[in-house]
Amino acid sequence: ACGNGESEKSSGTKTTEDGQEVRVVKVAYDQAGKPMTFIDENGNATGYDVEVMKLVDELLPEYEFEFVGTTNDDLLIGVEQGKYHAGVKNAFWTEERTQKFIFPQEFLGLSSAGLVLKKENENIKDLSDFATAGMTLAPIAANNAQYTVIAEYNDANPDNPVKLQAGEEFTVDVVQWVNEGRVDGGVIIEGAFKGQVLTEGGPYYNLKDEVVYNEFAVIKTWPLFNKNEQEFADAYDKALAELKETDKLRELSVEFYGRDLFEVLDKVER
Amino acid sequence: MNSSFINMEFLIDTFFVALSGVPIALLVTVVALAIALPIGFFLALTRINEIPILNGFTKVYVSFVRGTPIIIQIFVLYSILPLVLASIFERYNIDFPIYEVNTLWYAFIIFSFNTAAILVEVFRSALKTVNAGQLEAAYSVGLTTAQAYRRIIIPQMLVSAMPNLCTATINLIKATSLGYAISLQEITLKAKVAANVGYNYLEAYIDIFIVYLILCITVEYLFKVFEKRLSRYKAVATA
Amino acid sequence: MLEIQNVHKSFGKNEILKGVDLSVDKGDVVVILGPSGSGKTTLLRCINFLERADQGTATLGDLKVDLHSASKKEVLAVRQRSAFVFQNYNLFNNKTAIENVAEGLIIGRKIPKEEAYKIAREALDKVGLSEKYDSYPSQLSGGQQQRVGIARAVALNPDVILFDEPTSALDPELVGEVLEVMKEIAREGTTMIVVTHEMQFAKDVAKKVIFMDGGNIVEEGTPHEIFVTPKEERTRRFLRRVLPGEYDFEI
Amino acid sequence: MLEIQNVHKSFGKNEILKGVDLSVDKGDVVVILGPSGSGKTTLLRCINFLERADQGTATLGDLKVDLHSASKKEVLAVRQRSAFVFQNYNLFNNKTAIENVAEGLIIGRKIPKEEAYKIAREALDKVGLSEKYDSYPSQLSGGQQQRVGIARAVALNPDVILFDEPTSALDPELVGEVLEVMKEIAREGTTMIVVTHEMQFAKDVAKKVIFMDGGNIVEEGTPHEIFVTPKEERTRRFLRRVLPGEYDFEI
Amino acid sequence: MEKYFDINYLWTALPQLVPFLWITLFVAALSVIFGTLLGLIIAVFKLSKNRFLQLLANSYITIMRCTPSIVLLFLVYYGIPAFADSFFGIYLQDVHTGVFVVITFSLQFAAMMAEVIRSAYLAIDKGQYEAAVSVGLTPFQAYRRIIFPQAVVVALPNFGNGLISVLQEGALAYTIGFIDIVGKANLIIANNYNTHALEIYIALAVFYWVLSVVIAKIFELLEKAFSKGQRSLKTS
Ligand SMILES: Nc1ncnc2c1ncn2[C@@H]1O[C@H](COP(=O)(O)OP(=O)(O)OP(=O)(O)O)[C@@H](O)[C@H]1O
Ligand SMILES: Nc1ncnc2c1ncn2[C@@H]1O[C@H](COP(=O)(O)OP(=O)(O)OP(=O)(O)O)[C@@H](O)[C@H]1O
Ligand SMILES: [Mg+2]
Ligand SMILES: [Mg+2]
Repeated sequence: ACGNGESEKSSGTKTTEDGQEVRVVKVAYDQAGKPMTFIDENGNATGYDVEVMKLVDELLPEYEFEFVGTTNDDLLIGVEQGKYHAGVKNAFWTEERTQKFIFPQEFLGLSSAGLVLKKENENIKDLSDFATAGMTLAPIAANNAQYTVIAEYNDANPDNPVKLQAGEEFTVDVVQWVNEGRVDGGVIIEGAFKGQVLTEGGPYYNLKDEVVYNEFAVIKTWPLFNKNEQEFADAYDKALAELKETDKLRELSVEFYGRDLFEVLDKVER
Repeated sequence: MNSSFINMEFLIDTFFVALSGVPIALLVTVVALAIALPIGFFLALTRINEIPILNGFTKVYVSFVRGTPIIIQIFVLYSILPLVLASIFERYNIDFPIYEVNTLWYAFIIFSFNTAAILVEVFRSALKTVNAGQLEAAYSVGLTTAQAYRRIIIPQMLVSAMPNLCTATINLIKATSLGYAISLQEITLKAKVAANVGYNYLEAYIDIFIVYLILCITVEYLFKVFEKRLSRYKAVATA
Repeated sequence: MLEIQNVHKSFGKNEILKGVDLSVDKGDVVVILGPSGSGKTTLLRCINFLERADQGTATLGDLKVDLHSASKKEVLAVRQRSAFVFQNYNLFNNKTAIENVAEGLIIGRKIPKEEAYKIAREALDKVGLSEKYDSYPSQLSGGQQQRVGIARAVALNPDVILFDEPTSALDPELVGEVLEVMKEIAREGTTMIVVTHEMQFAKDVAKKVIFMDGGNIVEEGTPHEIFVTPKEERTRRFLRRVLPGEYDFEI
Repeated sequence: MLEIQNVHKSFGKNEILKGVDLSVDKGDVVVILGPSGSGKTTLLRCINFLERADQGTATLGDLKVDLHSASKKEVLAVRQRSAFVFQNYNLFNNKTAIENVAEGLIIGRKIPKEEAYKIAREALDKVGLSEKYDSYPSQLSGGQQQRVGIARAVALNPDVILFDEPTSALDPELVGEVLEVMKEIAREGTTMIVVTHEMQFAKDVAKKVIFMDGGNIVEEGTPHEIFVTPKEERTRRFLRRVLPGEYDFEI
Repeated sequence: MEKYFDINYLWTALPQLVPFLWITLFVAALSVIFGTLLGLIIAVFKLSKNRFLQLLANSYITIMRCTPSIVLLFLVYYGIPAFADSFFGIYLQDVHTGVFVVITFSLQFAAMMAEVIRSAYLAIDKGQYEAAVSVGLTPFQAYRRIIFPQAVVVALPNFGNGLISVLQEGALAYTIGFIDIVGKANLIIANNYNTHALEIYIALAVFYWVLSVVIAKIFELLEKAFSKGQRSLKTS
């Protein structure tokens, strides 16, 4: 089962002991996306998205996944250009992205996005509250889907927009910025918030009584496939459908996000 | 594989987006230069005249700036500045809304910090090219040190500093492309945000490339014109 | 007019001037001779505070200063009453000939601009550069540059002009024009101290010739005394080397 | 020995040499005089192919070459039979005195290293620099540097040595030592063409003196003919300026 | 600020960063080698009498001088493979990121070196060449034995500065996912959920600073060793 000529030259094939042809595919992941995708202390790829893809790999004997760590920018361009066959980076679905990538049928997981706020601003529950209060938001890297989510909110609410700024992820330490008052709030993924603030020994465990996390959305996340990888995407769909029959995804959700997000699946909008 | 190599329409549209970042890039450049020029010159004098403590401080400062990548200077200063300022303001009970300041101000500080150190070296080497005899001649006709510097030394020093000043300015303009890291609304960030909508990164970078090329070549040209005017006294008799 | 007493100057451990005395009367020309390194330049520079002497005094008319510890004001006063002509001209490269001459008048002496330019033009005319008011130093020959240097000194109308080998950086053919200008100025009664190797000039113009060696004044006297009847062996040895076959000393 | 014919050379539109002829016999010393810009340096440089003449021939012993169109091989041949002593010495800054002298022997002439060093030592001894074999140019005085320059030329044992104002960059006191060395070499019978302003040297050593002006040879003759009984007004005018009050021409 | 600044992050980062220092150095070394070779060619072009070659060299230098490293890096990293694919059908997507990093900084270093080499060459007095040919050396021998050794000494300090600057520009390689010392630092930060970046950056700054001081020192010593002939009496 090989792709078209285009992708053939870009991927090797291997033969296993029992004589079956195995296609080696490159799956890129954002190496700085803890806890969705990251490199652990031993230099191995891990995180919710990566672990799910590992399970998918197990279910697809005709494929062998090679995980390639890279940056956000490079992942998007690389998957688009065909350098990588697929990529995971806690990606949200957006209209523009469907032009460039194949989104499969089955989503990969769920992600709780929320606002980090000072304790005293606990009452800000969602983006419109935030915008109404005229608060400032920590910059978000332009290629991060969180940026798109806010941008879409602004497009939908032109009369009450959130002040949105693009930035560089490495320079923005959201929790600290909120705590020291450099900004009023920041967008964060629940897993990251828990890892930083709520986990004993986390870097900002000392701030657990100063800042709060207010979820404003639970969003489906997707792997991105190169436009020529329809066949690969179909295989993924088959495997993921199988996985969703089991509790494995829920277990991974608890492991990495500290919470089984599938419980709120029926409230998820996108 | 993407069917066409380059999306022309996007390339053209985004060119103007990138262009709209030019005023900010130039503003940061001009302000940073305006702050760095006098500081750099003053510190260069402390180096040349080997003024005890300042000389040592300047050496360390210059060595740090020249020894570390500017992106890391940006990272470090951007993280540390508000903390330091906040604690200073706190100590002296100054009620200054430090966190409401525009990123632009951070950019001014960061790039001035960097450029001043570069200019120390530019001015130092330029001052060395002015013959000591010029100062002596000025003394001998009864000028004071300040008068001699203002009327004789600095005008000549500037001429030999010009090429290096030009390089420093161009490097500064280029360095503002790293302003994206501190959310500065300059050329690179604007183009990148535009690119993000449809993932047209290659086109965006080509646009950024062209904008910088135009910008820097213009600046180079202006410097050349200015240098020519400054150095008219070097013209040879036959010219 | 100018009297220098007991000038000492060391660079590091080298004592370059070992107590030099010197006096010049108004309108006189004194020529200083001596081998390279004997301290001639250093002496002139100490008088004009381009170097700080370690010890010594200078009396310039009614102004008496300590060459070691003079205040800023005293230094400026001495400089405004004296002028220096440098071996390598040291014209202000960024100023035209006339601006070079006027600079000290306008900025140093606070003379109004028009008047300063008038004086500057006269000085340049005197050294034969009426055509070159607006030329930059780089557009002038060495001889012309040095003449501007002399005009710059003369325009200040100083009590004394110090010349440090004013012709030694010039092509042989250009030496004549500069010496000519210097003779002219001497004739007008300007007090001058001149370090030079131009013996003919010394013979023609000097009232007194001083021979220095090793930081001391070895011998001084009229040109005849020094060139024809030198008393010291060191002086003779020096002259023999500099003027081979030209002089037969009377022994 | 060396015969130069009809050398023409222009820089851009300026014709600097307008057909110069010159001949030197073996063992003779020819001194070239002339005002600045008259083309003296250019003439020497054309002979050694440091400039390409526009026209002209040179005959060096049995070797006859066209100064305009000589081949690379001919150029090398001329250079290996001649040597040049530069006004500002042009010693190889990255080599010691002895290496400077040996370089041309080892690399240019392919002489074995030990022998080359032996010759180099002898040449340096001859110019009085036995103590300075291993000094770099920057560690030598101007006079010493120029003596190394002369040793470098002499060591090549060339048919002719070309000197371009070899003493004019030196302090007056150092001039003597270099002229002394040059006289010594002349006495040994080396063929020399010397551009210089040192009249005493010309009088003492030259077999023939040539006066150039404006790209032409104006007058040539024995030192007596040129210095005492010059025929041309131009020559006289020049000598009067360079030797003021020293000569009374017989008119 | 003590509240945020936790020096432990800095200490734990240091040993993790050290192994990646070699990658940074390796990339710089390769860029210097290729860049110097290319720079030599461009310098020769610029010094040549051929107008077209001069124009070529000048344009190259201007373009490199005017392009921010980060832009050049992206253009090389995405542009070359896309270009090769679209126009020549050559597939370059599997080429290691490091190769593009080296290409980028070689291109940039070459522009710097072209000027360094050119000015070093011009700094050598023409008289040195003339003296060499006048004692019978061929032009090639004159260049090799007299001009080149002296030009190297003149170029040395600027070469050192160029080396330090290429090392620093290299810090941007992280933006295309290259894991050198900066890339590793960013991974450490990511593993801390993007917190306590300051401590890690300070660790990085220390590495670079020490490195550049060491390099500057080495070049100072080299210069001294090489310039034995140039030393003036006064300073010895
Ligand atoms: N700034 C200085 N630092 C150290 N030594 C100096 C300095 N200036 C002069 N000297 C030394 O002082 C000595 C005398 O120098 P000076 O220039 O006065 O001599 P000079 O008689 O003018 O000689 P010349 O005829 O060569 O000009 C020399 O040995 C010189 O090296
Ligand atoms: N490379 C060159 N390009 C253009 N003009 C030149 C060049 N070399 C010499 N000249 C000109 O040629 C003329 C003769 O120069 P040359 O050096 O031969 O004179 P010279 O007789 O040696 O004078 P001097 O006594 O000053 O050394 C001068 O006017 C000079 O400007
Ligand atoms: Mg002197
Ligand atoms: Mg000449």
